[in-house]
Amino acid sequence: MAHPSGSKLMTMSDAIGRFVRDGDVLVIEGFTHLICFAAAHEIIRQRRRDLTLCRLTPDLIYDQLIAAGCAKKLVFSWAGNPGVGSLHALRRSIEKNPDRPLELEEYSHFGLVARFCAGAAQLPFWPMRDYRGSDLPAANPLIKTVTCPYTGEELATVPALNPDVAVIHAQRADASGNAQVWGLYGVQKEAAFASDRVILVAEEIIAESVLRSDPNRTLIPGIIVDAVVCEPWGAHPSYAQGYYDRDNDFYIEWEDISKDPERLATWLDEFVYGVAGRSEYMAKLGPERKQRLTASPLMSEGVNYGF
Amino acid sequence: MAHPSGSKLMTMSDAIGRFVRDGDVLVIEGFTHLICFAAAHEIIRQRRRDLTLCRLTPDLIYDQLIAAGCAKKLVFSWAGNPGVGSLHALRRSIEKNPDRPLELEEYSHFGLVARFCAGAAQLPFWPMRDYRGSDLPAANPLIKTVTCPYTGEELATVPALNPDVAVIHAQRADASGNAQVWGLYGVQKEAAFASDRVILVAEEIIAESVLRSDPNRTLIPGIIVDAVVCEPWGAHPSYAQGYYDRDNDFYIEWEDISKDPERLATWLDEFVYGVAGRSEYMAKLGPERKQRLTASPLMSEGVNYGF
Amino acid sequence: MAVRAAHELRDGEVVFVGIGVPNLACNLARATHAPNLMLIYESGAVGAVPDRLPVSIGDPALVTGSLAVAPMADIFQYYLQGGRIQVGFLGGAQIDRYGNINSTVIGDYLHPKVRLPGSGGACEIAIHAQRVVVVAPLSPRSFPQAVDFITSPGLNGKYGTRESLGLPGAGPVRIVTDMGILAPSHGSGELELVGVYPGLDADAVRKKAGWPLAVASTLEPILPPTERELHLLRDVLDVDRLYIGKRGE
Amino acid sequence: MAVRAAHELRDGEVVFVGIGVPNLACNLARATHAPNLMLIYESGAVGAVPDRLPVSIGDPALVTGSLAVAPMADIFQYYLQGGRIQVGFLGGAQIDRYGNINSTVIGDYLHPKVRLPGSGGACEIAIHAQRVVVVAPLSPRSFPQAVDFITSPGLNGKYGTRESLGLPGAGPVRIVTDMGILAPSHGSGELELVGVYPGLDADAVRKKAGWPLAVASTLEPILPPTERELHLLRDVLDVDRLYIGKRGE
Repeated sequence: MAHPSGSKLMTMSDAIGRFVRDGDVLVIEGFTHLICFAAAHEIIRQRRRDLTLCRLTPDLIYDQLIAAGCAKKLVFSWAGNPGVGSLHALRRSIEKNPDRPLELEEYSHFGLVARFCAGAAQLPFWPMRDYRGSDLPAANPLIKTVTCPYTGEELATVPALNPDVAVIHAQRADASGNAQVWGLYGVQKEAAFASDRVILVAEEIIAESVLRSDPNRTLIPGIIVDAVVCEPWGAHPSYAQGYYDRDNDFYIEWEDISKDPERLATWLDEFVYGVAGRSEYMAKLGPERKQRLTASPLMSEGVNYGF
Repeated sequence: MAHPSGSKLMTMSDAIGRFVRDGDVLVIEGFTHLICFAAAHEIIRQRRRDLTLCRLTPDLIYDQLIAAGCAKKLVFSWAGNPGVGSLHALRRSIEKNPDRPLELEEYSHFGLVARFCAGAAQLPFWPMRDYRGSDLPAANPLIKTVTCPYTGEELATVPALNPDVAVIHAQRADASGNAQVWGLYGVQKEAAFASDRVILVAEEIIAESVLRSDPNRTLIPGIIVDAVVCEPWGAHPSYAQGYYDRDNDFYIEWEDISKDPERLATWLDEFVYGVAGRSEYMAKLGPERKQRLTASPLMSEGVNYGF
Repeated sequence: MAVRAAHELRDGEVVFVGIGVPNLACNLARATHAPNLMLIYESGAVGAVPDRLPVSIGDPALVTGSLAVAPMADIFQYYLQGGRIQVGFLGGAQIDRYGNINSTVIGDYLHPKVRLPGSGGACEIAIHAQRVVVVAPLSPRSFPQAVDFITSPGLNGKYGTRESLGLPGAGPVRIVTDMGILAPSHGSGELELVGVYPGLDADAVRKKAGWPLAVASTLEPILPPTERELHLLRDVLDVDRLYIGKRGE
Repeated sequence: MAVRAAHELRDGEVVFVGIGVPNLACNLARATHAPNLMLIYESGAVGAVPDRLPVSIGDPALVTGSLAVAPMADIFQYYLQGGRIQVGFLGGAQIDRYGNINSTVIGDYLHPKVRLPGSGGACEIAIHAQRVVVVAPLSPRSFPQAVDFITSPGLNGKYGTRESLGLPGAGPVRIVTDMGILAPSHGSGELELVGVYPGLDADAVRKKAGWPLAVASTLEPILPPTERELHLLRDVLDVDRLYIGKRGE
């Protein structure tokens, strides 16, 4: 466990270099919101291999990691390009890659959420009412059952998921990694607590005093965080509520980019291998896109913490 | 389940009259913070009987309900007057009442929290690593074990707790019962979701538009709420962060009041039976106390919900 | 389909909304006969009032102005498993004779012809929502005798009936297609055609299913979309024609 | 006791704080040698910096200016059971030869002579905190051979050793009393006297226990409280003498 306080600020390159290793079980969470593409791109640049990638929705972020050859296995519950179509690199690795197929371990959303809950709570399993009547347990023998000691009912179970490393994107954090999130929470808190190492990426680093002025907004405590990275626009083409909108156009473009392996390779060359980091990536996208996506202000009111 | 929207505003007297019945399993939660004494006093005034009272810390609120003869059974995990001493009405009913003793069902905090989690999730039990080496399972046969289907480990379990009715105190709510809380959360959300009926008591009723301007502050959704009561100072002598401080003097006074059954009866006559409701109770306490306990302003900053 | 699906919703109901046509249907219902519809998205937005058509199930417009944001652990455990969801909307690549839904694979699971996205929340929605409305265009390929993979349990299947499995919700009680509406017949749980859209012939529609689709003894009357509904869909809710296509419906 | 208990804490540690003397000790440590102590209260306050001595474990001063507020379900599941707590502080009416703690009843459970408050979070703190510091005044009645009821498991007992029970934390490794410090001897887990306060005689102190208390071969040196520590306790942290009493310590 990390030291509870003191600065853990470092560059994305240092954070990935120090805390993500070949063969790791990795989770970069964020449900639509706060998906840390900046971390994934750095992982691609540092050419990590044989990763087990865990996420409810692999999304474009894992399609890119898979296309770049970083992945050995995928643990997931919904693999599509939301509102658009398919994840073609992922589909190719399953449908047209008989020699060295990507290993799949498949759940429903609830099942994977429950795996993170168990991991965070350091329990070996989590019980749930699910999967009866479905073929999912037949496809995944890790979905089992347990008998309730009170009612005798048979309930479904999933095993704990304890990744080696989690990347958590937040709107803002202090230098110790205490991080505040508003808008959709997804399963970020559970993924962070479940993981051995946590890289916290924030749009903005704020003074501890600002964070302490509204402690109920804190989702992730610094005591579980190993590295803090300040990376504005780090979630693009995903979004950060109050900072920038989702780049839906890019999600649509990905359909065509990812369909064609050569075009995908060219895209990786240009936007991932061809840039040193996030600021170069954003510069490449151009100021118009940035301006179009920048959030308009809609501030909430404060509340009284006095006594 | 209640209707999702539309006003559910009513008086405390109507809410208790309509939703709390003799013999009910009742939870009035709030861990130190937001304990709804106003509801308990109305229950005493309406002379409800044979209640099963559930709470982590019975606190003064259940000591009063027990003294007034409302309780048949207590489900709890820490029964003291925090920082002061004992709950004497409760102790008398155990130590000196051999004919008709109060039934006790005892857990640790974690155990009772877990019972509410199971209740909220509509699961019959909740697994945990707890109780090994302790006499608690011998004292409470409802604490059982389950074997993990993955590791073969034996884990402790507690059964779901699904009260008939929950009273939840919040700082503010809209007329449909969507309620916002900051400061300590306790186990209020889990208790509310676990219960068949929910009475939501708020210091302040706010416009839905104000609530919608900061949705991450909402702890309780109106869809699970049956009645909404606006009751300023309804948690006194407990506190409401940002509204008023805990009345620690009264917690200390309770030690002497509750030690003497006659003095306790006089107190109930004066402050519970002798008043029509909370505003008369606060008037009786006097303006000095109210002024002394009123929270000083310490406002947080807003955050941006724009996109 | 969006208009028909909207008609399946009653004012004040708590609906678990999926993306695409279900989302369009919910927002159409909110704009017409069900202003108090409570939209809950699996992403965590509760009481959402999106002021643009959400492209994704986690669109920021679902959060802004919503009543609450819940962690996904709460959404699945306390809202869905907790029995708080009245209507769940599902789509799927295949729906079979008994309402089982496949959104996982076409072909064999380990060596699929087509890898579909998978369950997402569909399996647990099918189990826990008090009732499920399925939205899918009718064709023999999409409505086979039996699905290749049961992602979300229907009314009856190889593992048993809902009752024998102890599933809490009523399951897929209405299947809204582009030609008519299917619903389980009392008793067997087998889907039958209970209504056809204006101008269509029941006998022609029933042949679109991949099994001998029974026709209910009395067909429900189905009116054409009103001008106002079409206006809302075309000019307000889906201006970019993301879901309604060029045909209007 | 507050000063000795404070000395058990190292800077930067994550401490689960109870009310009373433990709370005083933690805030004293924060004001002296451990400014980066991370105080976590079972009420949900994380990284609390109370600007007054909290009377209750859920005092509003614990929230104002804290780093985070966590639901109690998270505190017990993710923080405590999750293994994130390095030090837990416990008190108790009885502590026995093997560090088992009773805060439930004196006498028989069903017909108690004295009904104590019960576990609260003590049972799980004793199980999960990486190490436990117990604070209690030494007397034969408070330190019996065996407790009347094991609320919180110690190092060894009728159910087995910590190892045989698979308990994650090291258990009560330090017992801070008003006369000296007890700690488990290597191997048996039986508590022995490892240090006495200045001016006190080890042989006199050991007779205060309800069992033949062994004395460690080498006693730890224990210095008297410094002027600064006494000043902080008397004039800053506990001005109202809620916990330190009139004697100063």
